[in-house]
Amino acid sequence: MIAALFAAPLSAQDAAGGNEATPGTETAGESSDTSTGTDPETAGGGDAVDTPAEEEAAVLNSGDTAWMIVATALVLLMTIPGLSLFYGGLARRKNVLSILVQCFACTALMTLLWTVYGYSVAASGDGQFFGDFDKLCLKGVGVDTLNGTIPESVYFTFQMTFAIITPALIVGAFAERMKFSAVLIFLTLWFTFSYLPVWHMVWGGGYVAEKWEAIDFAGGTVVHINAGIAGLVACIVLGKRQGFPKSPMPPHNVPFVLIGAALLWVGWFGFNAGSQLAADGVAGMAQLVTQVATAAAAFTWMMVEWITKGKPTAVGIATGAVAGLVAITPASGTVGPMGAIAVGAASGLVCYWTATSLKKALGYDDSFDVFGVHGVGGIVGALLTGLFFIDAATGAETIENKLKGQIVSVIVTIIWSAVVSYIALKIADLLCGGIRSSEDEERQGLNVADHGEEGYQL
Amino acid sequence: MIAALFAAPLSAQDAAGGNEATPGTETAGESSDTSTGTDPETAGGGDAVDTPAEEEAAVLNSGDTAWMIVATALVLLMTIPGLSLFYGGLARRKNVLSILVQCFACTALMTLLWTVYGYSVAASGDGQFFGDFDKLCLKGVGVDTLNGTIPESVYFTFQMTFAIITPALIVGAFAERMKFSAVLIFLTLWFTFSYLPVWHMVWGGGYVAEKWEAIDFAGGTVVHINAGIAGLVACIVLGKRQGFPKSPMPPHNVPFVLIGAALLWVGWFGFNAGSQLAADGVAGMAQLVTQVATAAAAFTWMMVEWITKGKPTAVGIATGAVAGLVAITPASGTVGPMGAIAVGAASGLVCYWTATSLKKALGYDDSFDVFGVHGVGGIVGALLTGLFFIDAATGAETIENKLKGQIVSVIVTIIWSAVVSYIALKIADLLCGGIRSSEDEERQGLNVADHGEEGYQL
Amino acid sequence: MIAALFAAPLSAQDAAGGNEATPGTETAGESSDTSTGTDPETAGGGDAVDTPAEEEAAVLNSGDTAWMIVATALVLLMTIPGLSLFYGGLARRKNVLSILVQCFACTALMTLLWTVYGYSVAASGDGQFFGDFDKLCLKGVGVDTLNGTIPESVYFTFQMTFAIITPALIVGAFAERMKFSAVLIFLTLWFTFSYLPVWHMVWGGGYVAEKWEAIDFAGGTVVHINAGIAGLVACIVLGKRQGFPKSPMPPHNVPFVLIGAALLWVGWFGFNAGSQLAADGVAGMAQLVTQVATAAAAFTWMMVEWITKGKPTAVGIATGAVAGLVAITPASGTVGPMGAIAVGAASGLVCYWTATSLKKALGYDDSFDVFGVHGVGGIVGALLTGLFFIDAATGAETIENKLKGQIVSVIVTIIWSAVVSYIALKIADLLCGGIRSSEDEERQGLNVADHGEEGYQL
Amino acid sequence: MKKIEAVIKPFKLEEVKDALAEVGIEGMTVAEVKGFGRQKGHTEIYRGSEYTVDFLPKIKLEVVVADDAMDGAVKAITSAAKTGKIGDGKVFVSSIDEAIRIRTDETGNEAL
Amino acid sequence: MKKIEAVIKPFKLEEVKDALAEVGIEGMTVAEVKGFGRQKGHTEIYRGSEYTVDFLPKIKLEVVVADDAMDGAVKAITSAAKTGKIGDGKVFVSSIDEAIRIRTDETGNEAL
Amino acid sequence: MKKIEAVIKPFKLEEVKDALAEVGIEGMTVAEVKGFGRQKGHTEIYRGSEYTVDFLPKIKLEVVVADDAMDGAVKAITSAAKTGKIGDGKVFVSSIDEAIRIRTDETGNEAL
Ligand SMILES: Nc1ncnc2c1ncn2[C@@H]1O[C@H](COP(=O)(O)OP(=O)(O)O)[C@@H](O)[C@H]1O
Ligand SMILES: Nc1ncnc2c1ncn2[C@@H]1O[C@H](COP(=O)(O)OP(=O)(O)O)[C@@H](O)[C@H]1O
Ligand SMILES: Nc1ncnc2c1ncn2[C@@H]1O[C@H](COP(=O)(O)OP(=O)(O)O)[C@@H](O)[C@H]1O
Repeated sequence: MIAALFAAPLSAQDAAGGNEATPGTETAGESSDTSTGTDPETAGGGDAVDTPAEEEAAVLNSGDTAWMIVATALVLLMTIPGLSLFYGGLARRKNVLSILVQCFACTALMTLLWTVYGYSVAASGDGQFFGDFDKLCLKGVGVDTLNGTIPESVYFTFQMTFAIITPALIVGAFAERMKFSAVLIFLTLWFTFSYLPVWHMVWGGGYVAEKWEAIDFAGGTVVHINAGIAGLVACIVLGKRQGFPKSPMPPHNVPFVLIGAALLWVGWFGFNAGSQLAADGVAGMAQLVTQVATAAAAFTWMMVEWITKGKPTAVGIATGAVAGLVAITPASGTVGPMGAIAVGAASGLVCYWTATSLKKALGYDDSFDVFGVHGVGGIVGALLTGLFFIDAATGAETIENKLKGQIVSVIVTIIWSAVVSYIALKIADLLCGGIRSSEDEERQGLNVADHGEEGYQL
Repeated sequence: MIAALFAAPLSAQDAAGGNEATPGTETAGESSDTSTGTDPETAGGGDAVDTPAEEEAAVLNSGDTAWMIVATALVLLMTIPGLSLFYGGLARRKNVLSILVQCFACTALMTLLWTVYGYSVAASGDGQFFGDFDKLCLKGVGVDTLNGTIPESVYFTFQMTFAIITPALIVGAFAERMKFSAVLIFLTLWFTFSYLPVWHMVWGGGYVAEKWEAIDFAGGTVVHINAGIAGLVACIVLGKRQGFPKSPMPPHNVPFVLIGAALLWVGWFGFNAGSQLAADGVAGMAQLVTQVATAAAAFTWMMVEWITKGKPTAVGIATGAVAGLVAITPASGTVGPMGAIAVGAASGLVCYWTATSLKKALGYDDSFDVFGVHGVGGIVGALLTGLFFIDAATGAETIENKLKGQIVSVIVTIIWSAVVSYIALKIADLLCGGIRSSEDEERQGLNVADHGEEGYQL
Repeated sequence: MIAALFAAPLSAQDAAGGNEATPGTETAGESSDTSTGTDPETAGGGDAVDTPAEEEAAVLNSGDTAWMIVATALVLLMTIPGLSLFYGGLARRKNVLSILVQCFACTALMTLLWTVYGYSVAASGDGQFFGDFDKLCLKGVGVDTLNGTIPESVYFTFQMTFAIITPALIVGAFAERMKFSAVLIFLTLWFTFSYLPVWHMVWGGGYVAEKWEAIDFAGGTVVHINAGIAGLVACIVLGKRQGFPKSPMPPHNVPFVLIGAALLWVGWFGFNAGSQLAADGVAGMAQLVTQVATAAAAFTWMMVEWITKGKPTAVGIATGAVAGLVAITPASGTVGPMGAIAVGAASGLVCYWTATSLKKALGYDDSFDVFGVHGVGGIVGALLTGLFFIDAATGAETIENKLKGQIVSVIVTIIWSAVVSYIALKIADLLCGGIRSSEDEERQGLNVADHGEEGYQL
Repeated sequence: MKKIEAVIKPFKLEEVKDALAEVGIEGMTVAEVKGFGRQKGHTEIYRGSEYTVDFLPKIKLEVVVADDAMDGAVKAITSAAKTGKIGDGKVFVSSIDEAIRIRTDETGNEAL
Repeated sequence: MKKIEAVIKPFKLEEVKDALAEVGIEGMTVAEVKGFGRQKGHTEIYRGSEYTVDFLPKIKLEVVVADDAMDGAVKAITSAAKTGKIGDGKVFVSSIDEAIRIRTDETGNEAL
Repeated sequence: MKKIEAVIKPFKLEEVKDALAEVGIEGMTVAEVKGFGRQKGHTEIYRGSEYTVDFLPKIKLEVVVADDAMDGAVKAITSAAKTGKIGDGKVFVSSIDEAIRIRTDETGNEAL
C-alpha cells in the first residue's frame, strides 16, 4: 500500500520499460552478477574466481572498473578529510588534533588490518559468523583476479574504505577524554570481533543473510548501527566529560563542521552508488535517492529546529544531512525517489529528537552524537528499507517477511556490537591502565597531552 | 579569420584525421546522440525514452555512466563545500555561518524542488518558455530509463546539481544583510520563474534554442548570466551594507577563499566536461580548454593587479580563476586550446575591470562580485563562443549568424532574469515584512542573529 | 628471493590465472597499448596517431576515458587545494598566503607553459634528452586524436597536472623567504630545463628509458626526486630563515596540514592508478598498493615518533603518509601488497630520519622537508622498485639489471636537477636583483609584503 | 601624566580614534577584551541546547596623556563612544609615575 | 576607587565570576593573556625537534570597585581562583582617580 | 610596588624576557595588542581597493616589581626592546597598592 506508493517509480517503470530488472534481483540487465550488494554469492568477492559458473562470465568491464576506482577514492574522502573535519570542528579547540589524529591513525591501522586478515575473515569462506583464512595477506589475489566485472583488487580496496570509516565513526562518541593508546586498542578489537563478523553475517553469506535475507544495500547495519552502538557503549563506560552538561561545549570551528558534512555528502555517492559495484541504472538511482533523502533530512532538521528553537543552526542543517545519508544507506538500492524523501524526513525528525531531547533525558555524553545520528539513523533506515521494499519480479508486496528480516538484522547487530564493545573496552582498560585521560590532561586538552602540539598559532 | 585561428586545432585535426566529427554536430562518432548539450532533442533528457527513433539506439554505456555519476558528484562539490568556502571566506567573521547555511539550505531546497517539479517544467515537453508536468515527482523515471547512453536518473541528478549551484551563486551578491527567511523565499521564486524557463528556452528546445540555435554548452547563459543579473538586481534593491564603501571589509579567511576557488576549479570539470553526457573526445577537449582558460584568466588577473596595484593578491588570483571558469563554460564544447587562452585572458581583464573600477564608479554593493564575475564573465564567454565557432561540417565560418544567436540569448536572459528577480524580491519583501536584516542584527552579524551560533571559538 | 616474497601476489596470480599479463609488458590484456606508463611508444601520446600500426588499433574506450578524466581532476586536486593546504598549514600565519599564491600561480603558469611548448618538448619526438617542437600549442591535437584507448586531449591534460604539481612541490623548500617574482622565474626555468628533459629521458623514450629501461610507473624520479633535489639546492642557495633553527617555527594551522595530507592521499589514486592510462586490473592494483604503502608509512612514522619522542604528532602522521605516497609512486605498477607494506615502512623510517636527524645534523633549512620527504622518499621508492620487481613473463628475477637501471636513473636525475636548479637560481638572482625577501619583509611576513593581504581577520 | 582606560563597543573604535586625533592625541594602544555588566548577552544554540553568552566583545583603549590633556581626551572618548544604549562602557583614569619612549629614552610628556 | 587586576587560570573564570556576583559586583572586563612565572610550561614537538612553551594561557580580570568593596572582592577572587597548585596567579590592586559611565556620564562610584 | 607596562614590537619579546630574567625577574604577563602612533601602517588591497591598516600588532608586557627593582627592570626592557626605528614602543610605570599570590595568600613583595 504505502510501500507501493513510495517504491512506485521503480515498479511502474519496470512495467512500462517492459523490463523485470530491479535492484536486488538476479536479472538486472548487464550488471546481473553484481547487482546485489547483499548477495551471498558475490559479496564475498573472492568467490567470483572460485565458482566455475561465474568464472567464464567474468570479464572485466572498464566502465564499472572506472566507477569503482573512483567510488573507492570517494569513500576514503569521507573519512579523511570528511569525517575528520566534521568531528574536528565540533571539538573544542584544545582537542581538535586528537580527533584528527584518531581518524588518521584509524585509517592507517585499519588499512593494514584489512589487508592482513580482515578481508579474508569477512569475505572469504562461508561460516555462519566468521569467514576463513584463505585470503590472509591477499593470498591468491592478483592483477587479473576479478570480482564480477571489476578487478578483485578494486573490490578489496573499496571494501577496505568501509572498514576504515566504520571504526572512525565511533571516535566521535568518546571524543575529548579517551587515551590515544586505548583508542587504538579498542578500535582494533572492535574491528576484529564486531565489524568483521557482522560484515560476514550480513554481506558474506553468514547468519543474517542466509537465514533472514535482510537487505543492507550499502551498510546501514554493518556500518552505522554497528558503529552507533559501539559509540553509545563507549561513551557510557567512559563517563561524561568534565563539566558536561553544565558548561556549554560549543564547536570550535563551525565552518569545519560544514566542510566535513559537505565532503561526507559528496563522498557518500561512492558509498551508496558504489555498493552496486557497477556503473548502471541501479547505481544511478542509488545516487539519486541518496541526494534526495539527504536534502529531505537536512531540510527537515532545519525546519524543526527553526520552529522549536527559533533559529535554524549551521550545525543543525549539517547534522540533518548526515542523518539522511545514514538512513538512506541500506535502502539506496531498492527505494524510489518519493520513498527517499520519506526516509530522509523520518530520519531528520527522529535523529533530531534523539540528539537533543533523548540524550538530555538519559544524560549520557555522546560527544558528537554518534549514537543519535548513526545508531538511530541506521535503525530508521533499516526498518524503512523493509517497509518500502517491493519485489518487482513478483510485483507482490512482501513487507511482513521483509520487515521481519530487517528487524532481526538490527537486533542481532545491536546485541553483537554492544557485547563486543563492552569487552573490548575492558581489555583496553587493563592494557592501558585505564582508558580515560587524566583530569589534568583532559583540562589541558588532548592536543598537547596526547600529541605534543597545539592546533593553531593564530 | 580570427576564428579560424582560435578554433584551428579542432578543424585542422578534423581534416588531418579525415573525420568531420566536431562537437556540436550530429556526426561526432560514437557519442552522436549526446554530443550536443544544446540539442533540443536530447537536452530534454526525458525525450530519450519517448521518441521511438532513439528508443532502439538507447543502450547503456557503462563508461559514459561512470563518468556522469562522478561528474554529478563534482558539480555538487562545487556548491558544498566549494562555493560555500569561496563566499564564506570573503565574508566577515561575524557572517561566515550565514553564508554557509544559505548555501547548504539552497542545496537541500533546490534538490527537493527540482525533484518535485523542476525537472519536469524544465526538461519535459516542448513549450516555448516552460516545459510540462509529465514528469512531476519523477513520474515514469526508473532504474532502466535511459537518456542517450546513460540512465535518466543520472541525467536527472546531474542537472539537479546545476539547479543547486545557480541560485547559490546569487547568495554572494546580497551577502551579510539579507534575512534568511527572505533568502529562501526569493531563491524559490527565482528558481521557479527564471531558472526553469531559461533552462527550457536554451536547453529544453524552447524559444532561444529553436529560433536562434544559440550555443550554451555548459551553462553560460542558463547558469552564470542568469545568476549574475539576479545578484545585481538583488544587491541594488537591498541597498549597501552599513559602512560600504567607506570602511574596508576584508575577507575574514583568505585561505578559505583559495580552498573554495580550488574546489570550484576541480569541480568545474564535471560541470563542463560532464555537459557532454559522455566520456569521449569532446569531453576530453572540454576538460582541456576549461583548464587552459582558467589558468589564462587567473594569470591575467594576477598580472593586471600586479601592474596596476603593485601587488598580486591571493583573492585576486582566485577570483581570476573563477572568472575564467565562468567564461569558458558556454564555449567548452566548441572552442580549441588557443581559443581557450583568448577566452580566459579576455574574461580576466574584463571581470577585473568590472569588479574593481566599474563597481566603484556605479557604487552598487555586490558583496562578492557575483555580477562582476558571473554576469560579466558569462556575457564575455557567450559572445566569444559565437566568435570562435566554426562549423567544421561545412568548414565555413558562420560568425555572423552565430554571434546573432549568442547576442539574442544573452539579452533574453538578462531581461528575463532581471524582471523575475525584481518581482520575486518584492514578493519576499511582503511575505517577510522586509527582506533586510535590522541595523542591530547586521552590526552584530548574521551568525548570531539568524542562526544563534558563532563561527569560531578560537 | 625476497623479491619473490614481496611481488608474489602478482606472479602467483599470473600463473593461476593462466595469463602472462603483467604491468610493464606488451601483453597486458585489453589495455595492451597503454599498459606501460614508461613505454617509449605510447608515453609520447601523440605517436598514437602517427604510427599506422597503432592507428587501426586505436579505438576510444569510454571506461578508460571516464577514469582518466577523473584521474586528471584528482591530480589537480593534489596541488590545489591539497598541497597548498599541506604547505600553507605548516607555514607561519604571516606567510600562509604567500604559499597559497605560489601554488596557485604555479598551477596557472605551468598550465600555459605545458600547453605552449611543454607537452611537445617532453612527449613528442625521440631525442636523447629533449623532444621536438612538432606539437607546440597542441598542433595536430584535436577532439578525435587518440593516445591508446583515450583521447590525446585527456592524456595531455593528465600529464599537465603532473607538470603542475612537480614545480609546486619545490615551493615548500624555500618557503617564507623568497621573493614572489624570483619564485616564478626560477620555476619557469626549472620546468623548462629540468622537468621536461627528465620527463623525456624517463617517459619519452629518451636516454634513461632507452639505455637503462628504468621503471618509473608514476613519477618517482621525474616528479619526486627531481623536485626534492631542486628544493634542497634552492634552500641551501637561499640560506636559512631568520631565527632558524634557534627559535621554533611551529605550523600555524595543523588542521590545514591534515586536510592537505588527506587530499594528497585521495588525489594520489589519480596520480598512481591513473598512470596506467586505463581502468583495468593494473590500475586497480596500483590503487591498492598505494593505499597500503601509505598506511604503512604513516603508521611507521607515528610509532617511531611515539617511541623516540614520547608522543605521536599530527604533523608526523601526515608527513609519514606523504612519504609513503612518494615512495610507492614508481613501484605502484609492479609491486604487490606485501611489497607495498615494505616500501611504505621503509620510506616512513628513512624519511623520518632525514627530516629530523639528518636535517639537524647538516643544518640546511628545508622549510617543509621537500628534500627529506620527496627527494629521499623518491630515492627509496626507486631503488625498492628495482628490488621487488619480477619479470612475470619469464618468472625469472632480474634484480641485478633492474637495480642497475634504477640506480642510474636516480643518479642522472639528481645531477641533472641539481645543476639546472643552481643555474636557474643564479639567473633569477640576476633578473630580480636578489631572490631573497628583505629582512623587514621576512619579519613582517610575505602575506603583506608580497601580496598586500593578511591571512585572517579573526 | 594620566592613563585613560576606556572600554567601548567595538564598532565605535574608529570614531573614538578620530575624536582623539582631533584633540591632538596621536598615540594609543587597544586590546580586544570581553565585558560583563548590565548589558545582557545573547543566547546560542548547539544541538538543541540553548545557553547564554554574557561576556560580550569590547575594545579596551589605553591612552597615556599629559595631565592637562586629560579632560579633553576623556570628553572626546565619551562623546564619540556614546550610543545611549546599555553597554556603552566605562572610562577609568589613573596616574602614571613615569613614561619612557624606548626608541629615544625620552621620558615624561616628551615620551608620549 | 580601586582597580583589582587578577591573573587567573582560564578554567576558573566562571567560578570567580560567580563569587564576585555573590559580593554584589556585576561588572568586569576580562582579557586572554599569556603568563610567565614559576609554573613550568610544556614541551611541544615539531618534525622531531622539541621546544618548551613557557608562556601559559591565563585570564586577566579587571574590576574597578568602590574602596569599601575592595576587600570583599579580593577575597572572593582569591578564594574562588585557588587550586593550591603553582600557577594560580596574582591579584594586583591599584588606585583609580576617576570613573565615568559613557552612556550616562555618571562619575565616581555611580559609574561602576 | 611598581607596575611596569611596556608596549613593544612582537619579535622583541624573547629578548626582553631574557633581559628581565638576567635582572632576576621571573614573572610577567603579556598580551597581544594593537598600537597606533607615529609608526605608519601598511596598505592592503582587496578587489582593487586599497586601504591603510594603521593599528599595528604590538605586545604589551606587564611586570609588577618591588620598588627597588624598578630601575633595573625598566633599563632591561628598554635596552632589549630598542631597534632605533619608529615604533619601538613605550614603557609606563605606575604604583601598585597591594599584590597577592592567590595560591598562598602571600602579599606584598613576597607575592611577586
Ligand atoms: N566595575 C567594572 N570594572 C571593570 N569593567 C567594567 C565594570 N563595569 C562594567 N565594566 C565594563 O563596561 C562594559 C559596559 O558595562 P555595562 O554595565 O554592560 O553597560 P553600561 O556601561 O552602559 O553601564 C562591560 O561590558 C565591562 O566590560
Ligand atoms: N611579577 C609579575 N608581574 C606580573 N604578572 C606576574 C608576575 N609574576 C607572576 N605573574 C603572573 O602570574 C601567573 C602565575 O604566576 P606563577 O609564578 O606561575 O605561579 P604562582 O602565582 O602560583 O606563583 C604568571 O603566569 C603570570 O601571568
Ligand atoms: N599616548 C600613548 N598611550 C598609550 N600607548 C601609546 C601612546 N603612544 C604610543 N603608544 C604605543 O606605543 C607604540 C609605539 O609608538 P609610536 O609613536 O608608533 O613609535 P615610538 O614609540 O617610536 O614613538 C604605539 O603603537 C602604541 O601602541
